[in-house]
Amino acid sequence: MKEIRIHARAGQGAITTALLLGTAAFIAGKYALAFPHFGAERMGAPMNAFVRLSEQVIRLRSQVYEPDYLIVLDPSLMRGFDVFEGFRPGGVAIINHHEKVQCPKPIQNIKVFTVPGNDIATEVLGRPIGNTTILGAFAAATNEFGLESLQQAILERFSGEVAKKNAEAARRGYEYIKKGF
Amino acid sequence: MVTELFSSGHTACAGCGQALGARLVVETTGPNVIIANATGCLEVFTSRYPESAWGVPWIHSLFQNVAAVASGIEAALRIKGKLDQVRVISQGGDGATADIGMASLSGMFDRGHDILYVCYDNEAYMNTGVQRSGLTPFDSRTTTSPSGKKSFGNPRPKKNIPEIANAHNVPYVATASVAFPKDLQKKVKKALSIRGPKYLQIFVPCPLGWRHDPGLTYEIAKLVVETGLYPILEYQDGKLISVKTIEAAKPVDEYLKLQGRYAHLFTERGKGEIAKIQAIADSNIKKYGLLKEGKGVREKMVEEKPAEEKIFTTAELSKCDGKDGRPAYFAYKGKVYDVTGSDPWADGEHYNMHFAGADLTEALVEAPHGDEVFERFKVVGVLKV
Amino acid sequence: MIIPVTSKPRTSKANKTGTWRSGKKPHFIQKECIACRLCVMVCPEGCISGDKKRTYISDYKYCKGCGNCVAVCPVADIEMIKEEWWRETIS
Amino acid sequence: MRRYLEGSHAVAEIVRLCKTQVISAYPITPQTHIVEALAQMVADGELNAEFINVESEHSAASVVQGASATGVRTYTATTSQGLLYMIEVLYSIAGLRLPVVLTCANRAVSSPINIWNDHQDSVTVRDAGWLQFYAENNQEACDLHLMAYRLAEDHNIMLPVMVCMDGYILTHAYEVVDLPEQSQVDKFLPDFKPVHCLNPDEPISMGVLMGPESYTETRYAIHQTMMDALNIIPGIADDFERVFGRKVNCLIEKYRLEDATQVFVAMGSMVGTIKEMVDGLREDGQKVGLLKVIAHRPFPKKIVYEALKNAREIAVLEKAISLGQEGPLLSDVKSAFCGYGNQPKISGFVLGLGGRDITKKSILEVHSALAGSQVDVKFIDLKI
Repeated sequence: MKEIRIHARAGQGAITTALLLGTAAFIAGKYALAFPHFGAERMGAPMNAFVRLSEQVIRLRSQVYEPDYLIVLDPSLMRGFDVFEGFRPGGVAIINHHEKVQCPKPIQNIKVFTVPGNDIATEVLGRPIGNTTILGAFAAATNEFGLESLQQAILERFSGEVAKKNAEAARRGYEYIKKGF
Repeated sequence: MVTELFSSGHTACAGCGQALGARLVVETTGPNVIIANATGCLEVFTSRYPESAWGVPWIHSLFQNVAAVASGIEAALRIKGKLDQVRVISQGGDGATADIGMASLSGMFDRGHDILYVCYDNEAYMNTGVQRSGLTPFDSRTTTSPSGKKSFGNPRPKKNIPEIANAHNVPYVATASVAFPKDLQKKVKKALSIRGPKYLQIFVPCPLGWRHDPGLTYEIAKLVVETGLYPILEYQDGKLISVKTIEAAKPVDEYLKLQGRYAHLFTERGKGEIAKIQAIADSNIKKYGLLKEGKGVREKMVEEKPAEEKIFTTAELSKCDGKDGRPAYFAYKGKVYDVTGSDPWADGEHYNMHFAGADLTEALVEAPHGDEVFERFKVVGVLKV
Repeated sequence: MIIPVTSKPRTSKANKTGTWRSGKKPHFIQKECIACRLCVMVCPEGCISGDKKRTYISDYKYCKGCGNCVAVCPVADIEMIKEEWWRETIS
Repeated sequence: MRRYLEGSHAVAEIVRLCKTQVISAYPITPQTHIVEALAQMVADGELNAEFINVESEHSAASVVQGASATGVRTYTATTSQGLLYMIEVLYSIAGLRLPVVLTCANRAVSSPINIWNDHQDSVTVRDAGWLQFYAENNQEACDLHLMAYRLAEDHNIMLPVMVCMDGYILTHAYEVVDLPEQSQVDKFLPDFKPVHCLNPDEPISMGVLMGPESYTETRYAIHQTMMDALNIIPGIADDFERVFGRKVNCLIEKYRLEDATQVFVAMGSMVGTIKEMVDGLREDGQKVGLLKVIAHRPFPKKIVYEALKNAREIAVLEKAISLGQEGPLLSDVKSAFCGYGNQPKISGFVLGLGGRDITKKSILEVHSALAGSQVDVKFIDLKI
């Protein structure tokens, strides 16, 4: 079983990100449990969402304290929070890069990928919402599911032009990792 | 005919105005109705297991949720496609309506359910032993608004539920009194002909709670109207369309003195209080134009006011039959009289024997009264023979 | 296990409330009656019946003796009379 | 069909498949996603139902009561304060033997206000005459709703059913759920045929006044029905398996109990986490097992006794407490042993209140406390 923790601010789509991630894994034939860190947070407050992926039915219901994978949607969160808390050795972190925020130095045995998700999103979607780009990068960096599964999940979740563009944003994130490293 | 929809053998007190009101309502609706009833006297005295006075499907759940239960019934009928055949009535006392059930009533109005809500207003919590409710009138004595050295009873006027109903933009709102059964039944009929939420508030004396002789129920229900204390009104789409006018307003003490709940006012100390109650009646009379000769709403509503000496043909007279809002005129010894708004002439029918729109000169021979009663009515013209 | 929690319609008729009267009952004189039906209308018990003039009666099995029929009668054709209730047949 | 969706939406899909005719609800977190989904289905014409927006939970329960009394299939959902606001209507619905189905998206009770999960709300209304089932996961939540309608409307039961699913933990969790086909649901759940209903052709009076001479019998009948339900449920669960090809537990579930000397007893979503820990402890050579209680009412006392009688130490884990006494489930489990000689050590643990996360560590804390002396109330993860 793999555990994923997503860091974002309320309103930045952490739940949608968790849902898309879980759906992509489901399409790829896995079991997935995605859930938000249930809160009464208003827009802008730091929050988490969690995903578990497994080949078997997932029974564990607690929050994720020792993630195998980290997704940081808003890098400004790293200024006051230790997003790496409990991070497992050998883990993979995908961080939505922002030039003004310096990424903490990777701890030993941890892979950190910074992806200019918002920049790519601005290019593709016309809006700096990097979630789907980051998920594309996640697929490439972890191999938990293929790009096709992710794109299918996106097409199920969104419709019309928005769906197509987000599928493209996912591809760009995927390519960014595959080609860059 | 002994009614089949509201049976004898119920356990209301002798002279119960609520039993009377409920019977009049259900006799008007006929059998194709489902009634939801709030907790209260009416529920208790009609449904002691294994008996029931009801001849129509009837349900009681709780005190404050009758309008919501009725909403569920209406929704069920709607989804079953039966709302065209079956009417829904939600009914309760003044406490269930104006106090504890106010929110659920408001919800029912707000959602636009096709339900007639009937409030039997006996002006206090009678089922629990005469405690004050939001519809208890000013200076009335109840067990929780007693009179005493520092009190004349209930310090507040009645909540104006008809106006609250109107504020919900419901299509029909009316008040009635059991002393005017034909008016009451006409309003039930009219309400049921209109789709959407309707509100009818009926004045129902309670001999036990008001401490009056059971035989005075009718008289008290009449006097409350004749004094102006309980305006009998009818609104459609928020507009006042009719008021029951009074010949000459009777002083309120005629009404108050019959009831023990006001006995504390008939003292030296209480005189000023009776004046305050008179002021409430006067204000009603003015506000709603209750006086027949006054500049009431009724006068405004009647579009074509016939000239004093208008000459009526038989055909013209026959059109003034008192039905469907038309004026009720009849002719007697050449004169045409206006009986519109008179309860014995509701719907243009007089005790099922005489009908407006005709020359009744011959028929008066049968009447129990002489022609002196005609002095009460206005002559609007003469009949051309 | 289902047991009845509902009542059948009109079953209150089993309850003979005429026993509640204490010494007075309405007497329908049947002389002046004009069949206006007001007595029928204002009876809280719904126990007054009749169809033509001078045919109206109260069903003493249920009549509680409130007297509102007397109050409403426009021709004073109903009066309250004393009754010796123990002589009345209730059924 | 296997689908990946939110627990709330999965339940809404089941309510749709059950062809519910009148739905009424008042919004309260975390119940909202269920009724929002249903409102959308009605708006889209996917569900031919009346969706009645009300001004309070009291009225929501009253609307479904009125509708159910008029002979249609009904649904409502709520939680926490909303459920408590409904209480008197809940009793009334059961008293009139109306087969209403309600989802409780379990949440803590004020004060202090807390919108997160525990079981205090539904446990508080356990005496109202409703059958009460607790779901471990969203698949079970779906299956229990199907069972709920079938059981409620069974003419040998005719009682309302409450399906309890943990707020957020299940309602807001996306997971894989196998949703049935319409044809399967139609086969399993026939049209609702009321025993009595409001109908001008047969004008009965419902909700009548009952005096000392007849009230007791109504309580007796409901209690007897609850006891009957314990025998009826397994048969209907067999039906369920025949139609849907999947087993459904409605009373209890035994997990690695065969030779277990130490047994956890719990309800709801924490069962999943405990199962993980049972496996872990078994790997360490500990003879532990788990009894999942699904039916809180009727409480399958005898079955619980049979399942637990060989245990030496029992830990009852609860997200609720009867303040001043102990966890209500602990009392129930203890009562199952009353009258038998071989009393195991039965201890009560209160945890996961107001959404406090139940982790593997919480379960380990319970397990290590089990070796000590018997306790009625031990708070786990307590920070005092």
